[in-house]
Amino acid sequence: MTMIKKTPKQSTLQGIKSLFVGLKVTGRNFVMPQITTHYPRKEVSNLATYRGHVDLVPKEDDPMTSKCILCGQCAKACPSNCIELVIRKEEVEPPPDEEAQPDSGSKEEATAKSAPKKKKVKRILDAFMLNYNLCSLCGQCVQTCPVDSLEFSTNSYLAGFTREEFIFDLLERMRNKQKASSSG
Amino acid sequence: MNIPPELIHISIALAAIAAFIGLNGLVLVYLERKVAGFIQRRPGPYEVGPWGLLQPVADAVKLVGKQLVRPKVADPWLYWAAPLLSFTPIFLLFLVIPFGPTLTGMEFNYGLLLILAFTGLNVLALCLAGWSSANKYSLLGAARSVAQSIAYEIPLLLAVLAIAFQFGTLNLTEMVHQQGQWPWQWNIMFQPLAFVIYFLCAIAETNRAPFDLPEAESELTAGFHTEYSGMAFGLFFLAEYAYIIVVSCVAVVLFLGGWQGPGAPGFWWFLLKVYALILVIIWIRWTYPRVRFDQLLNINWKWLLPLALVNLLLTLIFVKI
Amino acid sequence: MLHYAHEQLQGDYYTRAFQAGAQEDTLIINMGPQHPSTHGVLRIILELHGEYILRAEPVLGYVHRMQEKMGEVKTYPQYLANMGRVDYLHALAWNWAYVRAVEQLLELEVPERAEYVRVITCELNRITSHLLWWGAYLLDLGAFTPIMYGFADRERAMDLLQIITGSRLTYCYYTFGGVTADLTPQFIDGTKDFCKYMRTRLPMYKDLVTDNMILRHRVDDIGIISVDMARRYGVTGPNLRGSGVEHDLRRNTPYSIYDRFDFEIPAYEECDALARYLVRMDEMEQSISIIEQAIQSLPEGPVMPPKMPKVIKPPKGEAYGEVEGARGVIGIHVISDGTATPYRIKLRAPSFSNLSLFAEVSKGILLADAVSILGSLDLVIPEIDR
Amino acid sequence: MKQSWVDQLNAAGVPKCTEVRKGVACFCLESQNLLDSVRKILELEYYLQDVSASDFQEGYLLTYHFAHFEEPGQAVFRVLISHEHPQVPSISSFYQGAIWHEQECTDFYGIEFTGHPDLKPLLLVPEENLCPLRKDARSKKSFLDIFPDCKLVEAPPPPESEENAGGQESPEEKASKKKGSGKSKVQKEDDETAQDSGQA
Repeated sequence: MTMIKKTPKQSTLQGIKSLFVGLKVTGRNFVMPQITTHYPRKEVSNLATYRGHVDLVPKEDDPMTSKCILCGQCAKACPSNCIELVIRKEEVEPPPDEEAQPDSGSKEEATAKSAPKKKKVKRILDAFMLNYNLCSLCGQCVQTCPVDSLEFSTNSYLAGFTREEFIFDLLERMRNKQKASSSG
Repeated sequence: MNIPPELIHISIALAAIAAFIGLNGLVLVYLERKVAGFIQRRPGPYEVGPWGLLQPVADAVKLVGKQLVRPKVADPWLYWAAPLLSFTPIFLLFLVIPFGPTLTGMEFNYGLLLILAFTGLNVLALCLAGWSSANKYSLLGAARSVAQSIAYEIPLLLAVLAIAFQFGTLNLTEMVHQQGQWPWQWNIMFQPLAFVIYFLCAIAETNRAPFDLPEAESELTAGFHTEYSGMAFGLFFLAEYAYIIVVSCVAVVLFLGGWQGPGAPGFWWFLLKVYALILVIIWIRWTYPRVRFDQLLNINWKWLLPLALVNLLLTLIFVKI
Repeated sequence: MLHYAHEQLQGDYYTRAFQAGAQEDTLIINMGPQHPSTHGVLRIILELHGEYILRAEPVLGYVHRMQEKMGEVKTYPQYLANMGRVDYLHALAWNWAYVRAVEQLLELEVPERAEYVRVITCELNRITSHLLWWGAYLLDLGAFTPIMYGFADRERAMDLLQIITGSRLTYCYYTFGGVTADLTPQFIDGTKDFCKYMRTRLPMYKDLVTDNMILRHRVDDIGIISVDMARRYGVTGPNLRGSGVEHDLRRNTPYSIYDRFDFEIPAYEECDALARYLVRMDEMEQSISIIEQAIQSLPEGPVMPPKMPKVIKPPKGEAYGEVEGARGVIGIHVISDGTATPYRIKLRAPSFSNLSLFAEVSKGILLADAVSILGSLDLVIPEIDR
Repeated sequence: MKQSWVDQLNAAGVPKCTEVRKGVACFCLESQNLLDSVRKILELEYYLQDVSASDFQEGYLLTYHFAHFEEPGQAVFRVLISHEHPQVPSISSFYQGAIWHEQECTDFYGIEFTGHPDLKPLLLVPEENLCPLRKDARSKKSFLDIFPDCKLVEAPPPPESEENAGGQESPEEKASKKKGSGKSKVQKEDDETAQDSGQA
């Protein structure tokens, strides 16, 4: 246990001395190097750890599609409802010998496959809309995603003139990024 | 048509002084911000012009370009009169300051008296500004400035009086002549106490931190000039810096040997000393917190005034002997 | 031309109500909501006689966001993001208080490493909060330079916190059962360096400010908060410790793993603003010491419990999550009705209680002292208004 | 040992503790002996943490949290008051810090604190009477449901205090009969689960 201390008292002489000590401190700082980062000319070094808005993560084998399984957990978890999944339903003819279909490898699928001529409804992600105007960067979407299809971008240079500019289609963003990286 | 040469001399001097005040305002704004920046380990003005040199010019242009706004309930005459009243006496003050051996606007036997008399006008201006703005914060600032200026004028006068007795003259040029070239011949060696008193009072008179109570921004938002903007504010601002120069000039004349200096005496020595003093004032501003109002008056009445009296007495005894 | 109190004055509800009790020949003045020294949108109506305050009444609610209502419409995890916004200076303590309340409801066991991570980050956050207070307080007292030094050092701590939390101010880092991200070596090294660096900075602060005669005279013997007063108003945190009470939740009811660390609870008996000032300066030192100890003994392991419920649905009941924040005891009272949404969330904001005594403490003091006292209470307005 | 401070409270005359969790003791009070208990707890040098209200089917539940500067433990006072007559004595004469807390409760729920010095709105706009935290009938839950350890007992009808009791009470909530006399009593003493996860 610590003792309750008394505030130290100061004599007038000490006080006057303290004034000169203060001048000494500021004087020393006057000649010390500056610590400001001249922003547009230099950049701060820690941008890599910034957690900006979310981005979709592409599949390893197919960089043009995302890992997203369209479960909608992220949209549900979001406190400010800024995520919207645009899903298109498409009836696809089951290919005669689809074996290596990783995303639909469940048992029902297998039985459905065995049933003759059963049309299968496939849900396709058309767009993954993020309304960044509303986002509070809490990261709930990233945490709830069961397949880790979302990641934080380190994009700290976001500026725009209208609100519409901050409604992103993350799928498109991801594809553009992949294109840029593959071409460049 | 026979123009007296004295008049021409004064006219030229006034023009030069106007230029000097304006230029100095710019330089001091820049200097203050740069020094503040360096003390706080940031660059200060940086973007406008090389090393931000044009920043004060840009500020001045902005201030001049702004619309003059008067609060609806403010007194229309006094409100505009206040900044002018604050600014115009400055010309007179500079007129008698001996910048160099011959560089004086007007040789005047009562130079010191004139300076002290007209510095007092500033209080009136601040008081009017605070009163006429019809803002409660301004009013408080005005009340503070009156109390503060009047209080600090007394030890300041007493300190200066001691010097006047010592030199036996009120003529500033004469005073400089009585001091020698070398620092140990300067008056500060004989009157250190008077110098300290004068310096403290000068900071208080010019409302500089840590005695900037009339405009204490954390208490009174901006004190007496809360309602002023544009050039009206600009004049207050300029006047404040001009008064800093004036008090520094007087300090240099009274205590630091004026234009005298090792090597070649001249106005460069004078300017060098003035700016050194101003640097110290700026340095102090960016180091200390602000004192409280009652403490401010206590410092004056309980410390400075008795000290100044003692100093005066000692000087008198010394002079008499 | 000027309006005095006895004249009929146009004003809003609060001004009129305040004016009803005014004496003759006094000046009624609004300090705030836009005032340099109220740090945000706090408004205080003052009745002045000269520069002496006869009466003061804080008016709140300018940044009221109805946080408690938001708690009732959001699910438990969704509400987490709000916590960083209640007190943006010590956001992690609010994170922690809420997380603790929900963990009590869920009876979740927090992994040991996560506790260490929480302690380290929370103390780091406390230092940033105190640094900002220090600078802002000195700004109130008219010194401009300390805030720059304080900010420069605070930046370092915030850079560190950004490494793991990803944000700089309104953290949303703790989560039920643990923390969202593990510490990185970069963070650990950086924190060690920061602790060393801060130990060199604190003496400089002392030289520049703490020992300064002008500051001493500004803060000495003003704003006396006696222990009894603190009790009646519910003052906690450094303000209470400045009244000579060694009350600190980290020591009194050691939550998390605070009982494993060796640290002092600084307390000063003078009850004035200087005592509160010194408490905070000492606390920074103690926080550094806690961080160093925690980093030294940081165990390996996961930062999240092995199995987490998919949906957070605490059983019926209530819980009170208490944490020692930079401003005092943060308490979050959660009543759960067994659904995924809290039934009622009550946020106990320390600043709210700390400010409530201002009316009493400011009677008969100077205007300049009022600014000094307000600063010494270390208020965060969004926390008061919630 | 944990019990000691609870006993101390009991000994000082605070009505019997009704529910003890880890470090927390709840006292369910009736609104007329609230002031008495608050005075006693002030004498025991407890400080006020907060005052909050919440809306239940049975009425408004006022929760007062107290804690001690030196000793561990939190004392909780609960007072249940009816929806029709949301009145409760103000504790601000003992704890001045409660002034704002009570004003806040008035803001959020429209509860009237008798004896409060100035019940004007604190956080919300003064021009409107919003009471944003009141719940609608659908989302209201029962107090008993959430705090199963407590049970409401029919208070013996105090003969005179019942200007609010019988007459206009609507049968809509089963709670009304309990709150009719303005109070709930909670009986069962039970150790709820130890909840301090921080406990090592």
